[in-house]
Amino acid sequence: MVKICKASLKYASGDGLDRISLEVRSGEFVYLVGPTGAGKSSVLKMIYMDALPSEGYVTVGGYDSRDISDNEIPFVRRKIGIVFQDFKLLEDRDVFENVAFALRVTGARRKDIKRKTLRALGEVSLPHKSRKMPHELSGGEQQRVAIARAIVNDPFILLADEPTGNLDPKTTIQIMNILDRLSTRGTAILMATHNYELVNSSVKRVVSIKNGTTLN
Amino acid sequence: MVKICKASLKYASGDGLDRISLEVRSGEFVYLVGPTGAGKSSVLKMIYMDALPSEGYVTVGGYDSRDISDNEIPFVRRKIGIVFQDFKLLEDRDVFENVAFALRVTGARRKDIKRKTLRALGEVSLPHKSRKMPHELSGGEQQRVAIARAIVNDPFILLADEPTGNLDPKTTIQIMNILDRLSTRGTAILMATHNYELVNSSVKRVVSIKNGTTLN
Amino acid sequence: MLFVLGEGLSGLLKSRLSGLMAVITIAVSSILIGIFLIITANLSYLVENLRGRVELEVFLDDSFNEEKIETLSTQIRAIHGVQTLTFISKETAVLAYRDLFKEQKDDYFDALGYNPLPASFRVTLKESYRTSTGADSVFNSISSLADINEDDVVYRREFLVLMERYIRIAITIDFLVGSIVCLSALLLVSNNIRLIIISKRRAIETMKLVGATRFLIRMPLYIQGTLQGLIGGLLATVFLYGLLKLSAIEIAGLISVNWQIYILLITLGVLLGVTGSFSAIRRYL
Amino acid sequence: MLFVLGEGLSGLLKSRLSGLMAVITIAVSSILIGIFLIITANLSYLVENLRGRVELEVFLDDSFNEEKIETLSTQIRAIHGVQTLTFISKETAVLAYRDLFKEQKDDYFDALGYNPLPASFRVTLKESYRTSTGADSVFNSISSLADINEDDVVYRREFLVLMERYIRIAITIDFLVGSIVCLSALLLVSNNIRLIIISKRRAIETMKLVGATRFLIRMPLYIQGTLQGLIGGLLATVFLYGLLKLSAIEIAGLISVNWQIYILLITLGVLLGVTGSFSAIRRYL
Ligand SMILES: Nc1ncnc2c1ncn2[C@@H]1O[C@H](COP(=O)(O)OP(=O)(O)OP(=O)(O)O)[C@@H](O)[C@H]1O
Ligand SMILES: Nc1ncnc2c1ncn2[C@@H]1O[C@H](COP(=O)(O)OP(=O)(O)OP(=O)(O)O)[C@@H](O)[C@H]1O
Ligand SMILES: [Mg+2]
Ligand SMILES: [Mg+2]
Repeated sequence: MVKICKASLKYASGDGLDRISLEVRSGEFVYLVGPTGAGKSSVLKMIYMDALPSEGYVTVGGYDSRDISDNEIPFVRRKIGIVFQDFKLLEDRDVFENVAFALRVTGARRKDIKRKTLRALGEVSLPHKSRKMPHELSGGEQQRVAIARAIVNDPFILLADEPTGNLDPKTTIQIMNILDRLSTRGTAILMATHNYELVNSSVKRVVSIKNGTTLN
Repeated sequence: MVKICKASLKYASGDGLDRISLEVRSGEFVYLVGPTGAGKSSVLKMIYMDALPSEGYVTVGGYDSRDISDNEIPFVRRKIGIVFQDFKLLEDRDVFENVAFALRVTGARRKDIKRKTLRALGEVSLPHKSRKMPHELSGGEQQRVAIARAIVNDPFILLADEPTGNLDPKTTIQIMNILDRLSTRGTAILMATHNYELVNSSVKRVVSIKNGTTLN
Repeated sequence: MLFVLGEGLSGLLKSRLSGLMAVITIAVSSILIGIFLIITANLSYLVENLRGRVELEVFLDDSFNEEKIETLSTQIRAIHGVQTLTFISKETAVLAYRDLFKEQKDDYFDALGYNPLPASFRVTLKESYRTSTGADSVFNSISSLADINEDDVVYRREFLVLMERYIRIAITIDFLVGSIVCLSALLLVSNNIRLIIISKRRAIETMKLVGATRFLIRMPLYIQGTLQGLIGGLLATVFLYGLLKLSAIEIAGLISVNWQIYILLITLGVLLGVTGSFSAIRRYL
Repeated sequence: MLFVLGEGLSGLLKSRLSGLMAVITIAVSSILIGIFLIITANLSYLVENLRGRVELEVFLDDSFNEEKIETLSTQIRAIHGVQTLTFISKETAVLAYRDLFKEQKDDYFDALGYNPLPASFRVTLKESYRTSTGADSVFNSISSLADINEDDVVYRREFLVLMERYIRIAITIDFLVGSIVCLSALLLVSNNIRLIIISKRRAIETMKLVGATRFLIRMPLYIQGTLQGLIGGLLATVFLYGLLKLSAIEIAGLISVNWQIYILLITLGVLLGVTGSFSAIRRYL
């Protein structure tokens, strides 16, 4: 479903990625590890086409980085769910609206929006907080809202960039359980993390990057 | 040196701190742990007088939260070093200027600024990168610059709010070593963290908060 | 589509302060431009009025008979630039003279025993000839007719030249101030939309991440800009309408504005809003 | 202290775009206000000029002897509001008349055999009496003198009334446009400083955390605002100076400005910068 093939990426600073290859199959759960500055976030950026490789290519769903047009990028992103360490919720809307936002921008119908939003909030066990504002929630709850927003469009892959970096161990376990459940239901998950404890305690596939190249 | 006595803090949302007491003596290294939303950051805020308690009091150096004036707060902060999870470096200045900034605002003399800044960069082993811009550094290096900035004024206490939250384990160990060394030299350190691995593997004093009250 | 409109509207309501700033900026600019337009309208009205008063007088020798006068009149009418020609007989001239000097004792003509005033033609000019060069050309054509002496053709040359100079000055100032106002208005509106974009940066970033198209991201901003322009234009219209109503009491005949200026103002507001949004979006998004 | 100045300067250099915007805003506003001032100055100059020309003419009966004329002259000079009084004899009047009607054949007075023009006083007014009411009061005082008939005192009443009406209109428009320009300039400058504060938010936050005093945080912004104002004012001065030099070729005597206006413009720029910074800092910091 997602395939990165010998892709390179150069930033103005000289850093970047060097002929990275990685494939994530549907329903797979992959950890992406590596020291700071290794290029984990850059790999995710290439997948959601925020940065296009200068060499090699990336294919996501039916789209190929070599011949995608600017107008098609939004449609790639609708097939991908993205979760960040700092949640990136809109502070001026309540939980329901934050999740519904991802549907509204796709031009979904009103009825569908309500149904799908409540289903996504159900997945992360938060339907009862749908009228709370983000600042009224704990960090774990905010991250669950972000996950609900990421999955509300039924993406085939969920990209998570250190989703538990700001969370305490107990909350981290909650979030990991939610991701595990999503994965068993068929959503592929690619998660960048520093949390080796987490990585070591699981049997999932681990891809490790160092200095912009995949080691494994 | 720092004493919090039965201090309460109320946010508009209803959360906050409830009669917290905590004392940090000079040279002591204290971990502050607790789940998200417990009030760790709020405790640090009270110490650097960004939030004053509605009940109880906080004393820092010679200053008391009950009778401090707005004009004195900058002088409290000059005795405190603060480090955050997201580094908070100024992107438009190089490393040297970021560290020197904390001296310049105190009106230090030119010669002193140079000497003290290089000494602080020496403490974190970064004098050779003094002309790099923040975005050219790895996360660990950026955090070391932030620590240099925090200690350049010779504070008696260093407040660190999840300083390793964005860092990988290897870099985390580097940062912890620097903090340890500062602590043995006499700087008190109060560090809020989620990293139980870190907390469990050390013999330092641990204060844990839950729902706005100290448990221990 | 509904979402886009809703976002535009709620953007306007939410970014209250900077939105208000934009609306006020547009309103103030439109008012300035409106005042400038009214002044221009009055100025050109005044100019037309003054130019319309330009006429040449051709004094006729007492020796000319009726036939001769008829021939001359036909000849002058045929000259390029002549609009109308009126014959003023010696008798009419006396009446006009008496009218002009009515406070003087009337014994002048009586004492004289004969009428010293000559008959004359009063010649008005076609619109395009109501300039100093146009009047000059007519003057030359008439003077060069046989039987007409150059001294007998009189018109207020100095007045025309002076008036043309003042018109040029007035138009220059008018144009200068007008263009400065327009330019600064555009600058400020665009700056305001830039502020709005900065304040919406997080929402825009999130929109991009969840797969919003360019259209969906930009359209609410355009709508917001257009609405602000519309409201600003309406405010300007209301303000200027009130101002004119008030000043009409003072100034009576002077100000001549028709309702078209209000339509123009609203259009101007909307245009400022749209252009401002457009340039800000192109540069900062 | 050096640090504060340096921060203000580097702030100006770094925030290039929004800094430029602020400078341009101030320059444009100052230019507008400058043009408005020049127009006002010219207007009041023109008004003084026109008012200075207001004078009353008192026609004297041919039967008055020299002594009588002397007495009248003293009486009129004693009236409140009279500035100067000039006696115009019958002979001078003829010369003036001939001068006025020089294109006419000269046979009028010759034919008449005597001088029909009366002698007269020409009365000018003190400055504070150069209004329609002031002139009226002098008119009444002179008319009420024995031997002087009301019909013999003549002045251009309609001209004065008309002039006063136009002056009122001009001042109203002038004042209105001027205050709108001033107000919008302030608004825009403050808005610009607000933008700068927003863009410096992180630096300000960090300054607060490392123990910078309020003075140290705000002073650079004031300096930046003041500098922007100064530069804006200087730009406006240069622009207006050039403009006046250019238009002086066209307009000759019309525009009368002295160097004080440039000092005023620069002061105005600085004032706009400072006030703008002040209001923005108070509200947004
Ligand atoms: N937008 C950018 N412009 C320039 N350089 C960049 C940019 N983004 C990342 N880099 C550089 O590219 C390298 C890889 O960065 P990236 O963020 O992908 O690393 P990472 O593995 O996610 O690190 P971390 O664990 O700190 O999040 C780093 O050296 C970084 O400085
Ligand atoms: N500025 C604020 N306004 C309103 N409520 C706040 C504010 N800051 C914190 N809170 C609330 O106060 C409580 C304590 O927050 P605090 O940030 O101190 O927790 P924390 O222990 O640092 O959590 P974390 O581990 O997520 O950083 C939370 O419920 C939070 O929502
Ligand atoms: Mg990263
Ligand atoms: Mg915290």
